[in-house]
Amino acid sequence: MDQKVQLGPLTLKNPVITASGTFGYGLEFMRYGDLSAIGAICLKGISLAPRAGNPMPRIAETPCGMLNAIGLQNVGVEKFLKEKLPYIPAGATLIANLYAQTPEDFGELAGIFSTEDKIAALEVNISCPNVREGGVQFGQDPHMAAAVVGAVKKRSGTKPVIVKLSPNVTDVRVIAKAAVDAGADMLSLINTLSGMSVDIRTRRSRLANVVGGLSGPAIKPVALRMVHQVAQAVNVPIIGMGGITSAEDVLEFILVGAHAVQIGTYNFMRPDNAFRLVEEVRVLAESLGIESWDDYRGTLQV
Amino acid sequence: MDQKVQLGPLTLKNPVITASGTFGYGLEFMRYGDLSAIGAICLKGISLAPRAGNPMPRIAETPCGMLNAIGLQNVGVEKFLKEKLPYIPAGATLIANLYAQTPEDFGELAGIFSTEDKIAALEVNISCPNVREGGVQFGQDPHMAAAVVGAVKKRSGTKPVIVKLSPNVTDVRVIAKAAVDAGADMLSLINTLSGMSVDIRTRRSRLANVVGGLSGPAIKPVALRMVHQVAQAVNVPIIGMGGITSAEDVLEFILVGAHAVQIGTYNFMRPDNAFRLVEEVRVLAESLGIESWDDYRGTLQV
Amino acid sequence: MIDSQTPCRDLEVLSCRPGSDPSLIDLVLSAPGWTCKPGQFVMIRPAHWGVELVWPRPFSVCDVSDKGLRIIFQTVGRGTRKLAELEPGQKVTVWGPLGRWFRIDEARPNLILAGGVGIAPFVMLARRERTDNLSMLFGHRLDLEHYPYDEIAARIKSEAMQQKTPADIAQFETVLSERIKALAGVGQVLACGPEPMLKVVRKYCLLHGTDGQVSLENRMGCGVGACLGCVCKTTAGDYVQSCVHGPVFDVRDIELGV
Amino acid sequence: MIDSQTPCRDLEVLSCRPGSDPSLIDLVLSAPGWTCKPGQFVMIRPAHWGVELVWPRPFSVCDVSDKGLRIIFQTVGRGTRKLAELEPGQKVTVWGPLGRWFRIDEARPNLILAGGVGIAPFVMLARRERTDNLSMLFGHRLDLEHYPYDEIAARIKSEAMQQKTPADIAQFETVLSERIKALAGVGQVLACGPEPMLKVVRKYCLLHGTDGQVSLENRMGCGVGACLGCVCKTTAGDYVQSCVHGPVFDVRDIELGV
Ligand SMILES: Cc1cc2nc3c(=O)[nH]c(=O)nc-3n(C[C@H](O)[C@H](O)[C@H](O)COP(=O)(O)OP(=O)(O)OC[C@H]3O[C@@H](n4cnc5c(N)ncnc54)[C@H](O)[C@@H]3O)c2cc1C
Ligand SMILES: Cc1cc2nc3c(=O)[nH]c(=O)nc-3n(C[C@H](O)[C@H](O)[C@H](O)COP(=O)(O)OP(=O)(O)OC[C@H]3O[C@@H](n4cnc5c(N)ncnc54)[C@H](O)[C@@H]3O)c2cc1C
Ligand SMILES: Cc1cc2nc3c(=O)[nH]c(=O)nc-3n(C[C@H](O)[C@H](O)[C@H](O)COP(=O)(O)O)c2cc1C
Ligand SMILES: Cc1cc2nc3c(=O)[nH]c(=O)nc-3n(C[C@H](O)[C@H](O)[C@H](O)COP(=O)(O)O)c2cc1C
Ligand code: FES
Ligand code: FES
Repeated sequence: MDQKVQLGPLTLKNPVITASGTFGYGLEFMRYGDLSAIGAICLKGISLAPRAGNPMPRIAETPCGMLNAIGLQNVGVEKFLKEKLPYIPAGATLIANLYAQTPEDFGELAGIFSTEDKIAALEVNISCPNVREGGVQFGQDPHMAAAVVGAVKKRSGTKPVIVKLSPNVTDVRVIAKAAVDAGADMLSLINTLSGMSVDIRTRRSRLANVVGGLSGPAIKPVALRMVHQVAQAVNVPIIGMGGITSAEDVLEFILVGAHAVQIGTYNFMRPDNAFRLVEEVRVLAESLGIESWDDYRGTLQV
Repeated sequence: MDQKVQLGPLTLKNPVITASGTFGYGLEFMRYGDLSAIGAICLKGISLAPRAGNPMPRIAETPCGMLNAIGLQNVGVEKFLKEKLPYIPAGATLIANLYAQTPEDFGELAGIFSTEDKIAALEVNISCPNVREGGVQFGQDPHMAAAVVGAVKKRSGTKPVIVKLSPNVTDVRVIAKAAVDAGADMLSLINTLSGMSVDIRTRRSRLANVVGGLSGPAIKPVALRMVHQVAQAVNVPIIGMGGITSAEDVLEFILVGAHAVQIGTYNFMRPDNAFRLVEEVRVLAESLGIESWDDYRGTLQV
Repeated sequence: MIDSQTPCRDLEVLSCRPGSDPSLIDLVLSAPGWTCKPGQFVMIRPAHWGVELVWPRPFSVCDVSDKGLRIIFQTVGRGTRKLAELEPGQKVTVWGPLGRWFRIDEARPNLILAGGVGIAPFVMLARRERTDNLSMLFGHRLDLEHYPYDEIAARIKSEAMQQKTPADIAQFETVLSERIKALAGVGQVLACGPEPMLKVVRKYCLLHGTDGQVSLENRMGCGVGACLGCVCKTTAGDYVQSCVHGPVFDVRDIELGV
Repeated sequence: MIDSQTPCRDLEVLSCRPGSDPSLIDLVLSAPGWTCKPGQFVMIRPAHWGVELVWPRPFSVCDVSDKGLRIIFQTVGRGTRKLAELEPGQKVTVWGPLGRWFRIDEARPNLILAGGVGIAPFVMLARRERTDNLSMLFGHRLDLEHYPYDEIAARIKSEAMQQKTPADIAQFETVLSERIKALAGVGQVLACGPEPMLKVVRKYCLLHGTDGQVSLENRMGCGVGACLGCVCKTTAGDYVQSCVHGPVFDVRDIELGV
């Protein structure tokens, strides 16, 4: 089976993408596999200025999942382009994950990446907390989401723009439609669910930031439901994620309508999991008689 | 330690309540323990007319959780009062869980229960799907939530009214405040998270209803976060639930601000779990030197 | 049916052995202190399971005595594969006996129709005192020695048919139909096996007017009637919990789809 | 530091034994095909674990040779309690060796400060050829025979102090302070143990101007620098991954709180 998938203007060797924030800059995993064998690598979220991130502790394990409140620690775009990007082997398909606190800054970041040959697409993280009063996020308000997408599209040149949706909303389709109407070439979902974990003895949160983002198998049912809903509401390619830990899980997302998937927390369980998955997905698909992803995608009978 | 808790007008022997839909009418568990030893029993959701519920399959297991789409199967209020209620031993503290599709019907149900001596309080389930176009629920819209609460309060007499919140919202505090402003004596949360599970071979959902509600340990971080948020936003007692499977979990909810907790999926793991938990919670609280719940509740340091 | 002296208890694994085929496991737990009727079942959840699998698993009581509680199961998914790893000495939480049993008609012939591991509840049935009015037709996929067939055949008249090809399955269906027809008005059938087989049994019982009971294996969340996840549609149009009103139902009382 | 020939591999459990105290486990895995430096660690995740615990667990390499990979761990939570149940023959996924190691100063005295199971990385250190400039001060809660103290004491000058009461802990802190002071300008300390002890060590190193290295045990999600969950604050104000830039740090390079 040829695992190739076409996501609008973006062609991937296979549907397995590593999720932002769980695969570093790719470099961390070079000793565990061939980066160019993976469908694409979503880089750790990058902002204009370097960010130190949140104080420790930043992560906590939960039943079938984990919470993180890294706070988007990153070296900033300038240092990334100078000190990281050149070392990522050519052949790897890279997606930059953009984070900013205003539409203008999002636009500026998109402008910078628009001229980088090694970057195949831009993923816009609109699920970042604390951008206005009350902790509402760009990804929780259709107007703000549209403003960000508009600003990015204006500066992104020929780079396909993927908008990454937050699951912490009443109706994910509303934000999905707003993003597509504002020009999103693709959507990816879900980002983490907002959650908490506390220690009854110290009477403290297990995260210095108190609240964090839940990822891992625990959230897979929510992710599948949202991908299914969004796939029926919009007409752009969808990248599904949330709790994938097996080839079977990958096919579940494709079955409900995803063109490709992202692998997050599973990369922590074993650093070569993404590499292994590419092959396992092919074997499973063939065993089911799937000849091309186009034939299988979205064929859930309801 | 005296485990008694005071929830506004409602006094409970201890903070352990069994969650609606997971403990039947109590009768199913009589052979596994003394119903009167539990803080309270929330009965299976009851509607005016009997409801057959959804077709099979209705349940699916997921990582650290389960999905259900029972569809509120119940015998209807009339039959419940005649054929079930009389057989529940006196001594058990009972909370009726009300389900209806219009504010008027909610009011009528509340009126019926308001004169039932054996019912200690009413819990209003405003997380029921498909009540208007687009599948938005009463519990996802502050105005509709307020309308339901208002209708119930008008007819509930002296019975305390607990409003059960849906987690499938952008900001749970908005609905919480609307419910309290409309007269809710207490809030309980969370109901299930909307989710899906599919079979890649049959290409069907594992639920005939396609979408179901996710419960169990998987959702505990989301539940804790929401209870914490709501406890800081309103001034009424809160009943926390979502994924509790140990005494430690119970204390986590009390630590973030809950007066009492409900035990759902854990009742399936072993039918005497709720009974055992009452005792385990006491032992754990004493081992931590907690002398009264009032001293411990909401003492999370942030 | 319900004995208030038999709540939930932790039993010890005495043995957990794969049979000659590794996908069939013979599990013996310490004596639960109760007995039950053939067709009743228990819910099982090992005490050391974490919370990844939230449900207990239902299994027919294959046999029970003061020597122990025996279960025979097939590894089909995550839960049964984990159960297969149980080791002697480990604790397993068990509640039961649960549900309604096969009702024998002492006056007339009772034909057991067992499919695969659905043979389990008939092991204890074959141990009853009177067996003269019992016989069994057993359909199986794996070779016969993998199942407790001989234990039953030693006591009651038994016959086995292996299904390896679609033609075998069609052949089995034909024989089922004939036997059910032959019992119309003169006896009854008691069936336990995979759902497609039960549908066939029910179809021919209704067609020929033969009395029959089938044991359903619906997915179960609790086993005690609380979750409403295991329901079966009755001919009256209601949904009833198969863990309480079943798992053994009269074919005339329920719908099974096609 | 990074050897591209040592990716992640499945090793076999050769033995998994509780020591004389059941909360301390001595785990030996089949030889990984690499060697490493004292203070480096591995990430471990049993192949049969489901997904209830999503993270691997980090452990110092206690010793490694062509005979196997040895780890000593204490059961403190769900993960280590499950690891303690490993049985010979089971497969464990291991990646490593990871991180930076203790750097010995060959020219000057090196004093090892080990606390509890923090003694683990020093077992392989004590096996080096030159041990004349090494000595150890070991603080422990359980009785001495529970730890691999004798293996080390047989090769290098060692001294142990038990802490059972708050007074013992205060006394240990006093001795730590004296030893660290005595090495100011003339030697260095190498510390591994619980975080409160490392804070004390760092405090006195800075106070007396003594060179020192500490091995941190931050919570880790991945072990390879990707999750940014294990970071340590540097004196420059940055957060660096302790799995890559540590776990062994120079006391002067990092902050530890008080
Ligand atoms: C009253 C009763 C008595 C039973 N007695 C026996 C017995 O004696 N021996 C025995 O081997 N099995 C018996 N079963 C079936 C047994 O309970 C299931 O095989 C088991 O629960 C599957 O668990 P799992 O985690 O391995 O499979 P899962 O991972 O839950 O599912 C694996 C696959 O099996 C399917 N499946 C799930 N539940 C069932 C089910 N109940 N029946 C058939 N397929 C299912 C799923 O759809 C999936 O495709 C009985 C079931 C009931 C309700
Ligand atoms: C580089 C490195 C080397 C290590 N070497 C060893 C070793 O040789 N032997 C050994 O016994 N342990 C060692 N540890 C610690 C070991 O990794 C933890 O004890 C283990 O991960 C705890 O897992 P758990 O699931 O049992 O505990 P959890 O259930 O995760 O946590 C239980 C309790 O332990 C606390 N805890 C969690 N993580 C840690 C941690 N990293 N350190 C201390 N407490 C923690 C939690 O806050 C909680 O209170 C090392 C850690 C690191 C980072
Ligand atoms: C430690 C960690 C860091 C993350 N950082 C980012 C990030 O920088 N940008 C982003 O868009 N998503 C980030 N995510 C979210 C993941 O990309 C992904 O959406 C989420 O983890 C759900 O997938 P999973 O369940 O497979 O992990 C992060 C997740 C984790 C666990
Ligand atoms: C099978 C099932 C049926 C339920 N039925 C109801 C119901 O009738 N009314 C209601 O308010 N909540 C119902 N719930 C939701 C639970 O009361 C509870 O809010 C939810 O399961 C989360 O708690 P848990 O994680 O402890 O199970 C049901 C849950 C389950 C699993
Ligand atoms: S299994 Fe829960 S009602 Fe039957
Ligand atoms: S453990 Fe993940 S970055 Fe260090």
